[in-house]
Amino acid sequence: MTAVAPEPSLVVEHPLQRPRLPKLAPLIAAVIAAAAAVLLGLSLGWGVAPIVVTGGLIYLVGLSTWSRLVENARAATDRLVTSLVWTALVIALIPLISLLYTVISKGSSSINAKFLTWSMRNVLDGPGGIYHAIMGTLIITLGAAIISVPIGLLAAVYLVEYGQHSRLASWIRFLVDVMTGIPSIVAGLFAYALFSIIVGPGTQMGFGGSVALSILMIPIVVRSSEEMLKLVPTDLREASYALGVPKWKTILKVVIPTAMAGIITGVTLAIARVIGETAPLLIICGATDSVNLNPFSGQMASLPVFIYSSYQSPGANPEVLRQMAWGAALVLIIIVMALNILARVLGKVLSPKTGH
Amino acid sequence: MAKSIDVSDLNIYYSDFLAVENVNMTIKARSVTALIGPSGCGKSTFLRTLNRMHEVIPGARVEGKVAVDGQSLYDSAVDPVEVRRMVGMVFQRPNPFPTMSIAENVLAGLRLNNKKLTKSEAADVVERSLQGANLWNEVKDRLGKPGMGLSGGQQQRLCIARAIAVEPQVLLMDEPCSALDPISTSAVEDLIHELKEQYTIVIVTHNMQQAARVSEDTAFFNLAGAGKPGRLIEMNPTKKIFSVPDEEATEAYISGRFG
Amino acid sequence: MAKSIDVSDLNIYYSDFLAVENVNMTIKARSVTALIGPSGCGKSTFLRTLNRMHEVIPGARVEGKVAVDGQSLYDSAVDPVEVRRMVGMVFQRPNPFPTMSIAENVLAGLRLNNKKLTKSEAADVVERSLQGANLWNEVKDRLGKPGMGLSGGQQQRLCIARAIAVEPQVLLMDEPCSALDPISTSAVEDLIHELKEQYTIVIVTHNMQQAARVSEDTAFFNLAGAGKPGRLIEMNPTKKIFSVPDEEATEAYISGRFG
Amino acid sequence: MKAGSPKRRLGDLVFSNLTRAAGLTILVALAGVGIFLLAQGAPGLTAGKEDLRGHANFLSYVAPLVFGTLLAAVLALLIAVPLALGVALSISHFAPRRLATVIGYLVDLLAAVPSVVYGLWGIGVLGPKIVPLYEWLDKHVGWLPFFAGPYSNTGRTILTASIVLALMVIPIVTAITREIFMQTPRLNEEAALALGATRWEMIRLAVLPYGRSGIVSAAMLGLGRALGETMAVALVLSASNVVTWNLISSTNPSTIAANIALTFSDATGTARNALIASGLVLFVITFVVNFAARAIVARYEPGRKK
Amino acid sequence: GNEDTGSKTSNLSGTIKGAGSSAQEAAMKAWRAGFQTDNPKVTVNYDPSGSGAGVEQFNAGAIDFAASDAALDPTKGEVDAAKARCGGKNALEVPSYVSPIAVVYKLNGVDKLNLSAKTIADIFSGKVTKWNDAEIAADNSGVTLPSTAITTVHRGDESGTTKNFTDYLSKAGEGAWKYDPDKVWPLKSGEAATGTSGVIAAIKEGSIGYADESQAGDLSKANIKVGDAFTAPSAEGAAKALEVSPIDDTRTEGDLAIKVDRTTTEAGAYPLFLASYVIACPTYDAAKLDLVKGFLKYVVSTAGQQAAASNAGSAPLPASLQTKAAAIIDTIAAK
Ligand SMILES: Nc1ncnc2c1ncn2[C@@H]1O[C@H](COP(=O)(O)OP(=O)(O)OP(=O)(O)O)[C@@H](O)[C@H]1O
Ligand SMILES: Nc1ncnc2c1ncn2[C@@H]1O[C@H](COP(=O)(O)OP(=O)(O)OP(=O)(O)O)[C@@H](O)[C@H]1O
Ligand SMILES: [Mg+2]
Ligand SMILES: [Mg+2]
Ligand SMILES: O=P([O-])([O-])[O-]
Repeated sequence: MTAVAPEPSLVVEHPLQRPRLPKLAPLIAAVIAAAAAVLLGLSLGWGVAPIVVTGGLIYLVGLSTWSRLVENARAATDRLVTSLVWTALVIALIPLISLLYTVISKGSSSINAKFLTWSMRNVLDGPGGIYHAIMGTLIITLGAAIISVPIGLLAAVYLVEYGQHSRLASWIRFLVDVMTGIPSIVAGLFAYALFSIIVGPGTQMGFGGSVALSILMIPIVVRSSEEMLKLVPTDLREASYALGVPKWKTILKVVIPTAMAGIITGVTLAIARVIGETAPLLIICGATDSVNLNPFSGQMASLPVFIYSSYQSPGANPEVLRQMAWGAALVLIIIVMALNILARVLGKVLSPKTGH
Repeated sequence: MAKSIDVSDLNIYYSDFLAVENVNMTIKARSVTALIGPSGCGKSTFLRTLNRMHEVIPGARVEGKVAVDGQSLYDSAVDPVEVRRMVGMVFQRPNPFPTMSIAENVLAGLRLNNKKLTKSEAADVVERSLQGANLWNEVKDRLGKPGMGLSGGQQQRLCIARAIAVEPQVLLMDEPCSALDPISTSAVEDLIHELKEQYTIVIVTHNMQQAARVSEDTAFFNLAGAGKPGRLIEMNPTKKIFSVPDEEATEAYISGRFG
Repeated sequence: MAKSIDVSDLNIYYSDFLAVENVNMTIKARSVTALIGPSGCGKSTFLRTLNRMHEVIPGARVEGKVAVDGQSLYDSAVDPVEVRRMVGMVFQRPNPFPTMSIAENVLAGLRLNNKKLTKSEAADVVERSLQGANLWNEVKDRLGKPGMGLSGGQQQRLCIARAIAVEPQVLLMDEPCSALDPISTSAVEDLIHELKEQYTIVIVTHNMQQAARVSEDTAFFNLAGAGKPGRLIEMNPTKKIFSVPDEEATEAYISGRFG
Repeated sequence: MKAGSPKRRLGDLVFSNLTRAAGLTILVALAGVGIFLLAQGAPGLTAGKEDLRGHANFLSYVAPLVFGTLLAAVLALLIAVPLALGVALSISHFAPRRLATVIGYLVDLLAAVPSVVYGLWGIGVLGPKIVPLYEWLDKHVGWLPFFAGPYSNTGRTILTASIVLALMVIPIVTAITREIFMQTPRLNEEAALALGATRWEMIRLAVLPYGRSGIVSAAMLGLGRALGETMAVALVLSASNVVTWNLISSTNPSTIAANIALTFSDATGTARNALIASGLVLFVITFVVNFAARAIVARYEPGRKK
Repeated sequence: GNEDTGSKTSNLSGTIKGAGSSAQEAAMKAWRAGFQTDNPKVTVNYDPSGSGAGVEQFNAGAIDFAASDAALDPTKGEVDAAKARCGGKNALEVPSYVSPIAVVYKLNGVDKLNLSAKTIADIFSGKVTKWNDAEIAADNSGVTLPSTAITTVHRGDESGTTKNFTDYLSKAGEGAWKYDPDKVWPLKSGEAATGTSGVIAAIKEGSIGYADESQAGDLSKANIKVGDAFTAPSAEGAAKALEVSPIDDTRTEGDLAIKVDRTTTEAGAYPLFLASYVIACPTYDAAKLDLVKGFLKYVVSTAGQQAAASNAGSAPLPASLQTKAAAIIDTIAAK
């Protein structure tokens, strides 16, 4: 460095030590804000919600002002942002907790043996059961899986092993991404239009629902399988080629088995995603109150549609049916959660053992 | 069963990038040939042309000739899958198939090629190959356990067992010890000593001492600069290379002045 | 403006793992102190306690005392943000902010403290810091271009310019050259020579020659085994360490017998 | 090693073409969605008053629906994105690790709840609870056209629907942005901290610029979801197929998806065709939005690797 | 489960399918349950897809019988289409379901309210916006009406209830109702709710709506002006109003379409009601004949009407109408 002229420093010097708020400052501020809001609220006769909102605002403004006075502007901004982040979290989680609480508290009282083994056939007064809807949901979703898994998995194999960077592959990849955004009701309309043309106008059947759900499921399967196949080390493919194994066998016997745990996890999650879809089934499967196990003929009930129609058009016994809707919602959530947990467990159990 | 390899006028490309230029060499049967040189000079690339693994990479191709016992590998009528069965390969990092047990790993090459093996034949192959790879005693009690459960050095020997189970005539090894600790390294080096009785072995190594220890002949590759193709500078008996090499570049490299 | 650093009885933890044990040392102002030792002995860990970057890692904490010109860094009233302003740091791999131009990178730290920079003041700082980092001539025509567009060595010097723009009193460098080619390395080494006129510099290096070339004092860290804490074995003038170290372990390490 | 046995080559040929066919099936399916909707929707384009619930032509029928769809989705996004960013940051940079894992699970849980259940909650819990807020807005900021009132005494408004939509969008946006925030190179974060940045300044310097394109595309994906979401809106909204900016009254624009769900079973003949045609419009809108989102990601992704 | 067949013995077996009116859904449920219980091997499917859809599907031959809130409309060609579907013979059409529609409201302190059709029309068309409007007060002397704003609640989905309600307003509303009777609510303002129960649920303090009387629950029901008196909604009132309504004599013999008299002044009659029909062919092939005939006969039988009354809260058909309907259904014969 040649001849450094002593230049005026632009750096604002601060001592290392500076006044800092006590560690418990956020807590203190929270207590004061809560007290102030409650006092104000009680004296003006507010409800709970305004008190909470006011308390929150007092906290946000109070803490950052305090920090600005004692510490400095930067510390104050930091505290403000921190509080905002936590506020956002709380605001986002309150509805979730309310939702889960509502479903569990309203739904659990409906669930009993009759609820799970009866259909709604010939049920006039008093609660019936959702057996027909559970069976419908299982059949329709199974159908969707049977359609989606082979197509999705093979397409993923194409993308990872054959297409790679070809133009067709990048188009498929791009359109698969776009396809993940297709609204479910559009998928339902597509299935309806398809079967209207192929089978006859106004056709409704369970298999149509499977087709509609496949439109939603295939892109998820493709994406997750593709990720999993990409995770298989090139080493393994090369080891197999080096043993004189042809490519297709390498894929079938080495690559796919290695990725299997991840693929199954992905498929399970995809099933969990579509099993709760309502809109397409409303259109293409219709509704019935009897058990129908034949996906190729006649309307088929499903849990989501049962929930929707029990709430929306409960008929002569609204209280009973709405109660059942909450019960069915709880059952549906339990199925979805079980699938999610199953996916995690399968992922763990099936992943290649290292023996360690 | 081992065979010699003749390479003439070989140019190796990644798409349009000429990675290795104009290689001519003869690799003797039933001996160990070491390939040395600074990083990026094309040792691995060259090695992989000897069993047509190079063309697995999209866009990769070669010009020139590689012949095993006079039979050209790159003739259009030759099936690369058959070439790879004849010329086995062991990689830098041990890569047993994670879904398979130790025994299944050894049998993978045969099984995946549709060989129908009876139980006793299979047991034979497993024992013979693992013994060939000096691993039998360590694993004979847990043949059904996953291959991934072994230590790094054991895994590498498992990979060697897997490679020799299909009874190749040539064995290529790309830095087979660089991921191993010293004890495993010496186990593998011992194994190489034994294997050369039966196989033609070509080994890439970064470790000068290792090259000196295991090989009969050594080929030194170098490259003029980044983006330039690698070239074969000198190939000679290992003793000569490490004492009085023909080329100055070889001398500079071996004495550690660069690389 | 440079300051000396006193470390006493320093224990450094990652959660419950004691990574570095009982360090006592004095680092002189306006000089270069090198930290050497085998991988994992805690050089980086120790370095990061000198500007309280250690505590950025979840669960990480220290016991003991670090004082810069007598002022303790770990007092409860001390703001770590101020500490880091006063003690700058350069990392192993160059890390300019990818979305910022060269000039913005240099100004990044200053902007945090002093929002009201006039244009000409800012231009001044940019020029002075880049000149201080020996980079000005290479980039003066493209100050508005992204910092990521520079070569590795230039990026590292940009990071040094960014660090000195806030006029720290101490500069910590964690293997600043290990990701650089020889030419860039020597540019950075030259720079370190110049910077020590103004700054107290602590540098971690794996390269013995580099330690010998750039530093006045050298501290040697070692660890008894995996899972054991690292310790300061010896700290002495570099000349002494590299000729007649007090400890046998130092001698063994420097002569390349391990590490 | 003579010429390869034809059987082996056949295996490769068959298998590679099988996988290619699967890939093409996807393209065909996507095209099929457009074609079949067009085929069945075309008669609806020329439908008359009788089949369009009193609207003169298809355009005047679908325009308020498009308006409602966009309004509900944009409102949902305005609510969801700041909250989602907050949640994502709390997971990636604020919460202690264990808490962050718990929050992450909760958010995943939120994503797994079927939309019809959100709808139930919206109409059964949120609607009634939110009426006092609307009353307050009507009274105190009623001069704003958005809160002009008269406020709905059931809470079944487009704002309520948007809040429910926002809840459904939050997990999507959170999931993507938290991934991106967590991938921020540690080096850049430490560079900022070492310059003496506070945590927020570090986020501003290193995290947010790095995640910018990711945030944009996450928001677009959320928008895509909100545009197409059906059941929550169908259950919650008091829909009249009008154009209005009033967010808190009983008279609300419907959305395309909810309108289909609500009127499909009543509709016959050409009216169904018209509904399918409106579905085609929705398909085009979401296609464009998703296309744009993916294009943004594709554009910025290579840059990130540098 | 409940799907296993019961112990009753009947030699009828098979499946028939109907579709149409959602207003009849609850009644259909009762009829199907009753008929299926008597004949365990029979399944009657009913899709409450709406009257229009039901008629359309019937005319397309996709279903065996239809249920509709409106009689087949000759001006829309429905009568001819039905004739074509039934092999050139005129379709049969009999009333099966009659139900009073109540004007329901919720207003603190006001549990009795008199409204004329004109006032109702003014309220629903937005002319009267406060509960203490002079027009309301005029018919309710002695009642203290608050100044609360009125929220009107209507059906957002297509509905026979809406059609009958608007029909009533346009015929009895003395010109205050400017819109044609329609299944789709013609106005844009007000709260839209799906289904009868949706309307009931949407009625909060200060709201007024219309819904099937049987579903009104705790809500207050207004008395409507008939002649000079005010009549509360009831099944008997609806039956009475039906009895005084003439049968459409332009129809063919098997067609019992009724011209509802909305402006009757008969004391005790309640002209705001919904009449809904079942529609079938005069001939069926052997497999379906006994099923369709048996089911429809059950529908119009006293037992059937009673089942509907208790499950759906409908008004049983007057005995005279029941007899006429049964006679028509008896003419159903084999092809
Ligand atoms: N898949 C590939 N695509 C394109 N270029 C490649 C590829 N693999 C290697 N190269 C290039 O080919 C040249 C030779 O690489 P190669 O890996 O053969 O060197 P090497 O001698 O084995 O090095 P090392 O000792 O590091 O393993 C290098 O310039 C390298 O960048
Ligand atoms: N984030 C961390 N969490 C837990 N332990 C860590 C962390 N970082 C480092 N360690 C441990 O602390 C010890 C010292 O590591 P440190 O990185 O300081 O060593 P070093 O001397 O800098 O090594 P190198 O020369 O490889 O950079 C090691 O045992 C290491 O495993
Ligand atoms: Mg290599
Ligand atoms: Mg380090
Ligand atoms: O029975 P409807 O659906 O026409 O009211």
